[in-house]
Amino acid sequence: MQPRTSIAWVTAALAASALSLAAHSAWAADPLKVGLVLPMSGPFASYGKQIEHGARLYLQQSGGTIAGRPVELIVKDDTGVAPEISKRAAQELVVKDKVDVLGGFGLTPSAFAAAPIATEAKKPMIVMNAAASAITTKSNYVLRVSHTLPQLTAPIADWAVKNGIRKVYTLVADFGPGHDAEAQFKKTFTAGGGEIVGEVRTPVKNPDFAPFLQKIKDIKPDAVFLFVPPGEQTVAFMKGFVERDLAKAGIRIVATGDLTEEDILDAVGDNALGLITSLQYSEVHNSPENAAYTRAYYAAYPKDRPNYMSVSGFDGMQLIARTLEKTGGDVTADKFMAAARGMSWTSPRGSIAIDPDTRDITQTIYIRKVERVDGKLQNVEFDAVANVRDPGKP
Amino acid sequence: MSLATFDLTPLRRADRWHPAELAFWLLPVAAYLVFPDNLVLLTQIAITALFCLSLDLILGYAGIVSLGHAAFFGFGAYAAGLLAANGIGDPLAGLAVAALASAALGFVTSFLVLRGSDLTRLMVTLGIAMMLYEVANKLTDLTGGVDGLQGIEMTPLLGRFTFDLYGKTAYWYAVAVLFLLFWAARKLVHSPFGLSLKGIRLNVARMPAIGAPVNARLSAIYTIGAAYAGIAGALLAQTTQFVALDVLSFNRSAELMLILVLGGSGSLYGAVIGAIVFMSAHHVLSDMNPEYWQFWLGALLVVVVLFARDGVMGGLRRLSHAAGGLRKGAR
Amino acid sequence: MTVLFDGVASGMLLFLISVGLSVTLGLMNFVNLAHGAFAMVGGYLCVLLLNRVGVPFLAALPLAAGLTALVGVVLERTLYRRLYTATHLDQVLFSIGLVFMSIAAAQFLFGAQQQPLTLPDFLRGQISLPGLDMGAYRLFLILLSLVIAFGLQRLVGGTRFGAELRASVDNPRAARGVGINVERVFTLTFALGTALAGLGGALGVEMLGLDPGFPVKYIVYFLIVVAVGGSGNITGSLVASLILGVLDVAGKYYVPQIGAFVIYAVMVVMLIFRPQGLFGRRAAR
Amino acid sequence: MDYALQTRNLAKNFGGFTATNNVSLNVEAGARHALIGPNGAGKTTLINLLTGFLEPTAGHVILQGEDVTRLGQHQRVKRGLARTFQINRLFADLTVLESVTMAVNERLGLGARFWKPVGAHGQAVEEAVALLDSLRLLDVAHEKTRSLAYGKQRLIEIALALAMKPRVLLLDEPAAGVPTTESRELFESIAALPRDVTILLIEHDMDLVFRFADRISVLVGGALLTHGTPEVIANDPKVREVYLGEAICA
Repeated sequence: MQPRTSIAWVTAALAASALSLAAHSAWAADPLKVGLVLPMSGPFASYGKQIEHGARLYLQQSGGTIAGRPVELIVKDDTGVAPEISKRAAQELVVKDKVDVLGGFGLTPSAFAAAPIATEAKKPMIVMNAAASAITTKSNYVLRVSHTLPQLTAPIADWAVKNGIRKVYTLVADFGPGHDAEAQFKKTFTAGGGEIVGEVRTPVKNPDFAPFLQKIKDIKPDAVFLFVPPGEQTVAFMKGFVERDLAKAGIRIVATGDLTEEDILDAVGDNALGLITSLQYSEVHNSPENAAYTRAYYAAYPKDRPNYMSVSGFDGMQLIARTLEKTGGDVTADKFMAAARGMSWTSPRGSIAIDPDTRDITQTIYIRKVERVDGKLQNVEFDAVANVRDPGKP
Repeated sequence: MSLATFDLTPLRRADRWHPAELAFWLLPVAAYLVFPDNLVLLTQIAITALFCLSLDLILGYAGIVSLGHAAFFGFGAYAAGLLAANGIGDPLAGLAVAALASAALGFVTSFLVLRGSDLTRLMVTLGIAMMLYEVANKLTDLTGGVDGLQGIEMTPLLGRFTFDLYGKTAYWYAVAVLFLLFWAARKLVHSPFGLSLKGIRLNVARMPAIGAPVNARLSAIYTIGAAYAGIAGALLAQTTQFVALDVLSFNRSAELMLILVLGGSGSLYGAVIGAIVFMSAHHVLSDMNPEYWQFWLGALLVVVVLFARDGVMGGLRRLSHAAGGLRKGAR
Repeated sequence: MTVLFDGVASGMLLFLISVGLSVTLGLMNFVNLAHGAFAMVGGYLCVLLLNRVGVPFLAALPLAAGLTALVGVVLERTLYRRLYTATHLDQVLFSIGLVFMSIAAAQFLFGAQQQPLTLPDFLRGQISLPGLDMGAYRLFLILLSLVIAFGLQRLVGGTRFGAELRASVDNPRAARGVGINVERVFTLTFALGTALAGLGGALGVEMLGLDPGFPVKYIVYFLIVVAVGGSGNITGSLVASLILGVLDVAGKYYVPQIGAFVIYAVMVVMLIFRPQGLFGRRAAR
Repeated sequence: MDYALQTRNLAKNFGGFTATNNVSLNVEAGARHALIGPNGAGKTTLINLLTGFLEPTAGHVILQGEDVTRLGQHQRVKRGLARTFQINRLFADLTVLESVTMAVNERLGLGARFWKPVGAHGQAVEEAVALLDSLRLLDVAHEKTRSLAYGKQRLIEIALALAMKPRVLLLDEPAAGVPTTESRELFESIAALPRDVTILLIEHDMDLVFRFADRISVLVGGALLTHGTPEVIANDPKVREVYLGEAICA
């Protein structure tokens, strides 16, 4: 009944291939090993690519060394959707590749899944995009150099109420981050005297916004607060918004900046003109550091545009370098974490700092408007809220 | 040939363990020694093998096609996850609750799956899984929604073995559960019940004519399959100490069917070998080329279908027959 | 009313893309889950023609569809042909393998981000009648789809090729016996199916967006249309697409909280009472 | 006179067409009853109504005094009504012994046992082996069904039916498609069937019918024309006219 001999074949084949693999990873050297767990494939592949670009750019500028040691950057793909692969990748980086620092984490679930690894293995874990506030509370070895969702939402709400927007209709996608953005916006906006005239949660998988735009057109609020997964949904929403002449009806849109960031802006196209958003980085942020950064970025990656995720990758490596300078090259986790708390420096996005008690990032959030700047769509910064701590934490 | 001299051994010894099978089950021990640093990967291969086994029972043995088997996997994962997140961190209790929960869900939905052709069953199972996905996403405060279920604390297995960083406990726990359930599935396949399932798959019209209640048998195996999938889901939730929406996703069901067909449906070993081959290939290719590993994996699948019809086991069976032929010829 | 109009428009788009799948699945009994990949190829070709080569939109559509059909024929001749007699499971494994390869290839060639598509002016904006604002593009989509649906029904129902097609699917051996070159018919049918997918993909970029994940993102919708409409039935696919399109849009408008839930629930209920789909033939092979 | 199987005013129409027209058939216990009739007389429809494969439009099926009209196929089998199929419906990948053991398992209610292996249920296996021996199928017991000659496969059809230990056995054209070289063995096996089993034989092969049956019913156009002993039927002008008449104008 059972295919006897075929199983013998399998056993032999698997054993043989296994031995060859084991031999390969035996040798070791003493470079500074940094392991990045990123969504390199799958629906969020562009996140992984941008963060890796930023990290490699920093190494290029620092001659491939940090605190005098050559840096070996190991990138592992976690497909972005399966947190158990993120945990597996983190575990292998720590146990097998013996990395000194963990980094990356494009999405919240992968950061949550890997946090216990950082605690048990006592390895610093630098979050470079996952945006849920609670991530830094999951382990004392977590640092964040990107942003949190409430940290982006509060400033835009503040700006809206201070600039004559009285009645807002909130449209958010019906998933975790959408609920958090909606709650934070309502809290800050109503506190400032604004009024929410309507709210709707669109299903996460929604190929067509037509019906919701119709509802908004009927209610005619001053502005719409929009929060949907960036990508084809932003494109579809903006196309519908313009096509149905809501813009002509004087309805404006306010949103968090990840909806008009450089990776997606060209796909949204001219429909994005006039869109007001809040984010910590824009390609046209004028500072000498950013000018150098964008030049280096285009030199290395002509086909892509530098966006906030690449800057988070860049700053992640910079945080490691500056912390190791402070600890004199000592990479033991507790010393590293102690030195990293309160660390501040000027990044291409502007001045940023690691909050000593929450280990989260404090940074300036800029209010920007989409305009065409010498032929290219850009988020032109015209206002800012300095040193914003993450309001999401008590 | 008279009654006296009739040799019954082929039927009596049909379920005897063949030495090659015993050698096969030494692989986990060998893998533990050769790959001490990849225990989390090996644990997940064992869990996927169990999940694939559950689909094999339904598809390979009873002929029920399903593109929504993740519904039971996810249901079990959330059941065990919620149990652990709310104080009962004992792993075995988690498995039991997950098995019961998924079995109940399987039993209820089994009546929807009994009618219709392959395509209808594909779509009904898909619809059920998608609906569960939407519900899990809606109940964000219960399941954590897209951000995932946090706060899963596992108490040590059997009171002694803690779930540590290196994943030793998690590995042996997963392998033990896989072997136990594989052994039970093997007994089931060789039992009268298993024989009647094969009869249903080979000629469903004949079964009522020999007095077999076809729908009751299909419901039973669908429920057992669902329980197996639920336990696999619970194992993942406990060893990863985290559950996210993707445990219910379409990708997981589609990939599972891939793994089973790759391994060769209709043989229990097909499910286990499919999981080993697919996940190792995925792991190795992904390390070599993090961005475009999917291209090579796709190529592997196409090659397997073109040259090893009905999966690795099919190919091996032909190989071993060819080799067998040689051996017989040689003898 | 506009909700109904938008529902019909998204239903039409769904029809365009999934009718090709219904043809390959129903008439050729081949479970081609890679159908979405052909739609993606059509989308990328259209974007390429529009942005890089500067071909006007109306010319880019047929070109994209034709080129996709070419890709389809090449693959059919080399790979698909070998699997006509394979089991459905092997066909699923094969086509998902193709999908994996297409996703990685698209990401390699065009990058992972959304592809920009600028419509010509006459297709932008709104035509508003009392109580009904019709998106120009959506109107164009509906008209084009109706023409195609009618043409397809005439082709399959009325022409010699249609008869040959249906004959060679029902009984390839008998069809060969009657002198029909079954291989050629299958190749042409597959080309037709992929051309429709390419066209649907190209038209879809405007409403569904386009990135390497396209084949996997919308495969569920294609399958629902084929299952509910009954495989191999053109009118079935049309009616099913319309029902699902309108239900999806109306569901999300009136009951947004359970919006997505509506489609799946309707599908499951419909399939339980009519396992072979609305118009499907009794024993769907 | 106790009847093993009866029908009262059994009728079945598909849309306008009446396949079974008010049939009241009486099959005596232990009889070797043959049902003959030209092609398209509705023989197979009648069998499908008797076995529960089809729901009758009107009328009743009485099995050993019990009205089983509402019962499904496998309940009627449990009550002792078994059948063979005109076109083989067998289990290609199972061996002969496995197929017959499975049938015996179902009868003994072991079908749902999921722990002990098939071979461990001694009683069922022995009964299956005895059955194969009675049909001289022991030499192919471990062969896969698909690899057997058509004649042998017809015997397996009968074995599967007999595994039900039926009170009433419906043989649907057992000799159909069997080459004459193998039919002799088949006829001997049918003749050797135990007398306590009532057999309703549907057959075209006249010499098998007249050598085997002790009562014959003639079905024409879905209705019972007549019935009687073989001698009566052989000399009945109406029967000859139905067959010959058909032959002349066909």
